Parts: sequence; structure tokens; C-alpha cells
Amino acid sequence: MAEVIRALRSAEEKIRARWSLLGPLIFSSFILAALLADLISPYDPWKRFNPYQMPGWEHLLGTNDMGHDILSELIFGSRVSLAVGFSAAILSATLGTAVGLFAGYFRGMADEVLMGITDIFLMIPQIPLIIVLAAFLRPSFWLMALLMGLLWWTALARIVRSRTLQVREMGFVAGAKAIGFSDNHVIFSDVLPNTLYVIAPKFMLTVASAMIAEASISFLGLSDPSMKSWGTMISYAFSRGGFINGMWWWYLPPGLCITVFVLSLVMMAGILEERDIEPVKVD
Amino acid sequence: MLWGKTARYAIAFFLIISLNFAIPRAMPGDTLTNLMGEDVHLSEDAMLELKAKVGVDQPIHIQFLNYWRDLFHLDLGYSYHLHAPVSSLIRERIKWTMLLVAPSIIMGAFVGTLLGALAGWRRKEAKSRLQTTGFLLIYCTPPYFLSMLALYFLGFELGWFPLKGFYQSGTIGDIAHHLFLPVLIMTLFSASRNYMIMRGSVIQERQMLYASYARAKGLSSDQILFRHIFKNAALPIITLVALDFGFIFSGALFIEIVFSMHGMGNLIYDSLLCRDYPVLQGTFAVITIMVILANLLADWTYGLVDPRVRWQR
Amino acid sequence: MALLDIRNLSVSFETPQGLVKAATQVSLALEYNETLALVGETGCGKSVVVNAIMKLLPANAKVDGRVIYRGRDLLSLDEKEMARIRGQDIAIIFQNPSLALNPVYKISEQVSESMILKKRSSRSRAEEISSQLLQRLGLKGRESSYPFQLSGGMNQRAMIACSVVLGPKIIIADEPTKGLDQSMVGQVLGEIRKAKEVNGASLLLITHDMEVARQISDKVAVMYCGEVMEVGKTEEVLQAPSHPYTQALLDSLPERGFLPIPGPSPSMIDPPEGCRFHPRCPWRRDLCSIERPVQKSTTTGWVRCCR
Amino acid sequence: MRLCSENVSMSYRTGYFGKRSTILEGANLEILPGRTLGLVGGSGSGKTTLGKVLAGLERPSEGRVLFGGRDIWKMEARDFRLFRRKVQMVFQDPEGSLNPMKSIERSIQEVLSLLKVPKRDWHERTLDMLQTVGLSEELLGRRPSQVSGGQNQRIALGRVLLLEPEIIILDEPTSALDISVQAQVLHLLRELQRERGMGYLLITHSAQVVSFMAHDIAVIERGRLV
Repeated sequence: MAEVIRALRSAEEKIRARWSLLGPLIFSSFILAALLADLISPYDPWKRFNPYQMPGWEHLLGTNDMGHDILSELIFGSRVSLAVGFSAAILSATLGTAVGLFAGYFRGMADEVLMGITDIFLMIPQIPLIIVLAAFLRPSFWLMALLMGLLWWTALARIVRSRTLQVREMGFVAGAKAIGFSDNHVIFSDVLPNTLYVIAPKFMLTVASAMIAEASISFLGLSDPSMKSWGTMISYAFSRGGFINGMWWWYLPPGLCITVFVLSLVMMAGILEERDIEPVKVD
Repeated sequence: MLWGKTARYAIAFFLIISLNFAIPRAMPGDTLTNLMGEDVHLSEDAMLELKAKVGVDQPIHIQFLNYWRDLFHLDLGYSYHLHAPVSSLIRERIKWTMLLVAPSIIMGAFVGTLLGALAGWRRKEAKSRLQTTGFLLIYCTPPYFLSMLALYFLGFELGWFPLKGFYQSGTIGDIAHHLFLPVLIMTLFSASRNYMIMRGSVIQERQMLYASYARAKGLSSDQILFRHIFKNAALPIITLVALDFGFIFSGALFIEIVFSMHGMGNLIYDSLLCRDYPVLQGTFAVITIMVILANLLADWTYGLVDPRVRWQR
Repeated sequence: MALLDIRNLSVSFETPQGLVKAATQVSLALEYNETLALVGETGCGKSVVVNAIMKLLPANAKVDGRVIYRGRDLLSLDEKEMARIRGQDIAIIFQNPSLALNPVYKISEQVSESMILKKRSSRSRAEEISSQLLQRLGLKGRESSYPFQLSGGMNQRAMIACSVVLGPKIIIADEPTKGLDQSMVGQVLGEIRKAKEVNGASLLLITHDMEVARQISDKVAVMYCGEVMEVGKTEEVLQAPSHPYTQALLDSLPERGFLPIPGPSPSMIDPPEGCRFHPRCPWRRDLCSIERPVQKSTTTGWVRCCR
Repeated sequence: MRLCSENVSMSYRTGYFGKRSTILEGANLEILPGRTLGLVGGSGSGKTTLGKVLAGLERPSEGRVLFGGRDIWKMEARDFRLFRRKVQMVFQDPEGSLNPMKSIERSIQEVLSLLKVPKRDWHERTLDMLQTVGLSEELLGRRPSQVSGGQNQRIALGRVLLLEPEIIILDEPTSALDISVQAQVLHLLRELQRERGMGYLLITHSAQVVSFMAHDIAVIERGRLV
């Protein structure tokens, strides 16, 4: 009974369920576009046409100063932007989960040390540090993803740790230990699955902030000139006069793509997060 | 407990600033260039003299000690591009940045927590849903893109606001006129982050038993929110806002660039273009110090307002 | 006319698993100055009933029936009118006082809050009254403590003070003794009884513990699977129960040798047809699985059983 | 074999410079096969900690835990594994005693695979076990949140029984259950003891449960046995 009531959902959520499809829908169409870029893109993004064309039938979103077709740039750019966001998030999620699980499960000295390191990493001004490092090194998107991954695991480590602390006090963890399962088995088969639902939404948010950061750092011109991301496109529009001259078709589409895709991630994270809020127990 | 935290901040400060010391020395390329910036052309003699001055010949630990000594003397190095000490460059720029950041963070905190709390409390109402959608959009947009949009529509198209810079005549009214749009964007940006955190926090707190007990005591909806839930929900915000400070501050740098303001953002932007490393490193050190101070302040405030922490001491 | 008259109260919840019928046609009356114990096992719907009376149920609850207090149907009141009733006329004491009190306010602040907000008392007057009340409940010198500084028992008393400070006519206590050590149970019951007597109030006590019901109540109502099975004077129900479920529940008590009730607890989504206890009843007849038994009068109350 | 503790003490230090707080002090207990030792104490008396120490889940800061006369913390790995199998513990929280992310069937099979039972026997062994604790097969596909507290507790008990333990430490096995369900579980425990001659350490705050179940009684107060 208590279990059934714990699972209570308001009737209204059925209506909300339709809204909640919007996030995954946007998300998957962007992923699809990135994967099928070669098929759906009207032109080669590096092919040159007449520059500064307004949007029209020939070029749905116009062309830029080099005469590149903006729509094609946009579709191919999604590959870079998404790849940076996801690889940074995968790296940081792996690190954060490992640190959080380890610290929370073994407690003691390991916990103190790992959490001390986490606290220090939390204090690093991340974007300024990436800017400084990128200024010294040859600009590259992979470097950016790597740095973000190495800097952004802290939030997740904290969340996973506190969830692990809860889970390890539950009967089934102590029970599994008493039965004689190894620590490895307990961590990966009992503890980890029970932390997944705090990891999943946080993962989405990490992808989101990595993409915003990528766009910001590219905006400063710290990106690989041989590749184009959404951030790079805005950067060029800004530094090469597209913005000053009011060529909205040049910088508006990549900016909107970032916003909309990030929005879909945040919406999905919201749905995943709400699931873990327990409704009021009535009995 | 508080002293333990302060010690952690001290360690963090030491390590991050040391990292700043290590970066130019560990990066590929000539260390001297890394320390001085690229595209600096000097005569042989001047080069040698500089080498001695910067101290790259000395053993690393001496360099390290000198680095810290200089830092305590507020000496952040010398920009060979701008021909000025980095610390005075930053001092000159940072007040303009603070003029943008300080009011925005304060207003953003008020607006964000207040509206976020109401939205979390009445989250089913159409009005708060609309509001949440609005803040969500801002939350999901890179701040510089937001600035570009605002500047394009309100500046170019409607002509309500000047397009660049801080002031033309230097009167207060003029400065305010120039500052209005960037401060607005910055406030919305920082408010959107606080809004999301506060809304989530209230949604969690409203499930707590004390909230239903307050209702059972016969309190009205507003009384439950503002007398009971708000304080509990806002407490974690103090820490989160401080942790967010670095991110918000970085956002301000980008906003400055778009609005061509004479602050730290453009200092960084310009020094990136000509790889003026001393300036980049100096700004990084200053931002680090500010972030750490913000967090220290937050911890102290937290200790003052939360009775549970206050009594543990 | 009873002080509080619950008539055919039904509560159900919409869930993804189906409609949970948490309470079905519950009828109870609480007289002036009376203590009524509502007894039942986890998930029988007893907490749902009191939360329905106080209108504290979550939004997905569907409530039917009437709850009449002094000639007014509480279920038809809007939130504003109901807020006026809560605390002043009907007060509730939750289980788990350490979570029900707000962690960031002193207990004296929490007790005087109702006085200030609802009676418009001055701050000094409210604080005077609340510290008197806290002292009477044995919390002298602890008025300016925070809940986390007090033990569970002290918090329980602080919450009693919060609930009764406005002198309510009805006190509802929801499992006030759950999870307490044996020595604490008597003490807490004593406090609640005292609060009741000082205010001349009636008490509706929710409990799973028959022993608690025996100690404090005048009347007992036994709930099973969302229905009230039996109501009567405490001695009668506990000495000579009329319903087989009450009998089985008493037999499973430690002093009767832990005789278990056979079979699993019923589902609240798909409760048994006919008499809800029939699958586990030792005296089950064919009719029991088809027809819902009607209320039959007993010496001091009624029972819902065909036997 | 019997399990006993000799002068077991337990203390923790909170933080680096925190005070040492003592939870257990010089506890001597003996659990014999076929008998039930009731351990009664209020909340915070240290009874659960003593249970965990006896089950070898926590290492005492002082004193020894002996199984069959040998100190478990000085055993070789192989013997310790045997001890692990022979001394089991069942916990209080009925909803947390099984992993909520696994089906009941997987929770059971996991133990069978640990015991290196061949796969073809799994189903049969599972059914045997369910019968022992009085449950039906239809529960297997469900998650712990989809069965009642009493059923969860029976499954947790059944899992432990697969290891054929000699001694089971029962930490408040029924205190979160309803009166009627509590009665069911206590009867089951008594029956199993009669059949298998296991020794129980029954940790509880309820004097009535102890007087119903236990042959011997120990009382613990603020970390000391009295």
C-alpha cells in the first residue's frame, strides 16, 4: 500500500506527459541532423558562393563573408558542438561517479582526501582557466572537451557521494556484505544502479553547460580554425562585422540552435529529476 | 568547523595560484615567450636584461618564491604590449567591471530567489509557468548571445540604447544610460540561475513535513511560503550562489566584450588577440582570488544565519 | 448532535497503477469531550481519513461524502475558510515531531506564531503565553532552543504546545507514539490527555497500537482496507469484539501469543469483493464474497459483518 | 559452532580533532546453536553496533569476536569466508533489505551464483526457498517496492537461509511491520529454528517480542551490557 501511494502521480501529469515529449523530440532531431549531416546538408560547408547573401531560395539561411552556406555550416557545426559537449560530459561523469562512489562507499581517509580535492576543484574559475590554457596551446576542440571534462566532475562527485552515503546505510548493502559479496560486486551491482537516477539528470546538465562553455570560448577565437562549431560561427559573425552590419541571418541561427538544444537537455534533466522527488506520503 | 573550511580555502588558493605559476613554465614553447607574451620584439641586450629581470635563469624554487613575494606586493608582472604593470592595468579596468557585476549580482539574487520561490510554490499556475519558461530560455542562452540579441533589437533597431562603451560625457546620467542594457542582461542572467535553483529548492522543501504542519496549524499559503519555506529553501542558495560566482563573473566578461565596455572582459579579449600572457595570467589570479573570497564570505554568512551551523561551533 | 460527524467519507487517489481506494464510505462521530481511537494496520486508510478532515490531502485525491463540524460541511469550505478552522477549531499532532517542526526557528517562536498570525496578539503577549504553555509541558528553560537541540520526546511536547496553543475544540493525534520507546509512550499520552482536558476538547487518536487505544480512549473504531469494520466502547471492542478482524488483530498481540492472521494484506487498488476481510476470515461463508455487509448495531456501537 | 564476543568495545572519532565517542564498552555475549539470545535496549543503546560487530561487518576497536573459538579477525581469508557464510545478519528496514533496482528473482539468483550453484538448479532452489518462507512463485518477477514489507522481510530471510547459516543475527526484524505480520514472521523464525537448529541473536526494543522468542536475555544500556 505504502509503495503504491509512494508512486502517486497527479492526474495532471498525463497532460504534462505530452509536454515532456518536447525535450526528447528536439534532442533526437538534433542528434539525427548531426549524424546525417552529409545527407541533409544542401552544400559542402566550405564551398564558396557569393558572400553576404540574405536568406532566399538558393540559400535558405543566406551566406557569410566567405560565401559559405550558413545552413550547411549550421548542420555540420552541430557535429562539433555536440561532440564537444558529450565528450566533456562523458569524461566528467565518469570521473565524478568514480570519485563519488569511492569516497562515499569507503568513507574515512579516502573520503576526506577526495572531498578535499573536490572542494579545491570547485574553487577553480573554470572558464578563465580554460581560456588561459587554450591561449598557450594550439586551439583544438578536443583539448577544450578534455579540459572541461577534467574540471567539471566536482558537482557530480558531490551528488554521487551523498547518494552513496545514503545507499550504503540501507539494509540491502549491509546484507550483501554479510552474505559475502565482494566490495566490487556491492559497488557496481548494488550501489551504482541506485545512484543512476541522480547521475542521469546531472549528466544532461553537464552536456548543456559544456556546450555553452564551448560556444563562449570559441567566441573568443580560441577554437580550431579548420573546424566550425556553432560558437565559431557566432564568433566570426561578431569579429568580421556581421553583427555590426546587422546581418542577423549570420549569427542568429547558430545562437538559437545552442539555446534550443540546451533547452531540450535541461527539459529532459527536469523530467528525470522530478521523478526522484517523492510525493507526499498519505499513510 | 569554520576554521577547517577556511583552511581548505587557503589550500585551494595556494594550489590554484601555484598552478598559475606552473602554466607558462610547463607549456610547450619558449618559457620566456610564455612569460612575456608573443610578438614582443626587443634587441639582444634588452632580451638578456629582461631574462635576468624575469628570472628564468634561476632555479625553479627561487622563481616560485619570487612569484609569491611579488604577488604579496601586488606585482602581477609587466605587459610588454601595453607597456604597463599588469596590476595597474587590472586596477584601472576592474572598477568598471565591478560597476556592472556588483549591482547585477545583487539584483539578480533578489529577483531570482523571490520569483523562483513563488514559482516553486505555485508551479501549477499559468503565470508562473510562463515565467519559468522565460527564465529557462535565458538560462539556456550563452550570455554573450543574449547581449547580442538585446543590442541588436533594442540598440540597432529601436535605437533606445547606445551601442557601445561606458560613457560619452561622463555624467552620471550618461553612464547610467550606457550601463542600463548590460546591467539588465547581466541581472537577468544571474537571476535566471538563482531562479532555477530556488524554484527547485522550494519544490523540494514544500514536500517536507514542516510545510504540511504549517498548513495544519492554519497558516495561509503566503505565510507558509514566506515564514516557513523561504528561509529553509534560501539557505543552501547562499553556498550555491557563491559557487556560481566564478561562472557569473565569466559571463560578465563576455557581456562586456559584446557591449565594447572598458572592463576586464575586453582586456582579456585584447590580450588574447596578441597573446599577451602576463595580462591573461594576472586576470586569472585576480578572478581566482575573488571567487575564493566570495565563497569564504558565503560560508561565514551561512554560519550566521543557519542556527544548526551556528550552534555546532 | 456530535461535535464532528463524518458521513460516508470516501477518498481515492489516481495513480499510474490504478485508482487507489484509500477510504470507502467511512462514517464516524466524535462527541463532545470524547476520545475516539481509530485503530488499524499500515495502509488501512486511517491517516487518509484525518487528512481528509483537515483537507490536507494532495491534489490527486478525490474526496466524497461530508464532514460536518458545528453544522458546516468542512469539505465544501474553500482554502481560506478552512485555514481559519485549522489550529483554532481543529488541531492536529503529527507523528515524527522532529520533522514537523521547522528546523530554523526556535520552538517558542513556532508556538507563538499561531497567536500572532491568527489571534493578532502582540508579540510580547504571545511569547508570554507560549512560554507558560511550554513550561506546563515540562520544557522550562528550553523555550529558545531549536528543534535539532532537543530530543524526540521534547520535540513531541513542543509540537503538542504548537497545536493546542489556540485552544482547539478537536485535537487529532496521528500516531503520536509510533517509534517511541516504551517508557516514552505513557508520557506522551499523558501530555496529550492533559492538553485535551485543559481545553475541554475532544480527541481523535490514530494508532496501530491496541494498547495505546486501551489506555486513553472512550470509543474505538477499527479500520481494515479502507473501511470501518467496527465501532464501540473501548472495553467492549477490546474485550468482546464483534468483528472477526478485530478478534484476529487482538490475537496477534504479544500477550495472546502472537497468533498470526493468515494470508497477505489486501490490495487497495483491487480490494476484495463483498466483505473486504473475507479472504482471511475464519468464519467466511459463500455470501461474504458477494455482498458487502451492512452495519449492524451492537451494545455500544455497530459492526460491519454478517455473522 | 558458537559465536561469542569478548570484551568488545567500539569507539569513533569524529573528524580529525573530534572527541572519541564510545558506543560499546566491554561487551561479552555468547550465541549458541539452537538457542535464541534476546538483546534488548532502547534507541541509541549500541545494540545494532554490537550486532554488526558480531556479524563481522564492523571491526571492534578493542576485544575479540570468536567463532568456534577462533578470532575472526585473525582468520585466514578462506576461514573468514566460511565464517561469513555461517554467520548471517537480517536488517530492520523491510523496504531497504532488498535492492530496489533488482527483481526479487535476481536478488535470489545472485546468491545462488555466489554459492556456485549450477544454473540449471537455480529455478528449483528458488522455489524451494520461497516455500520455506511461505511465499508464492508469482512474486519473483516483481521489484521489492511491489511487494509488502512482510514479504520483503521473508525474502531477505530466505536469501540468508540459502547460505545455510548456523547463526543469524536479527536486527529488529519485525519492528517496522504491522502487528499481524509481525506475528507471522516471528512464528516463521521459531519454526525454522526448530527445523534447522540455528542460533539467533534477536536485537529488539520490545520486551514482549523477546519474552516470546528468547531463551536467554541480555540487556544493553548506553553501550554496556547490564
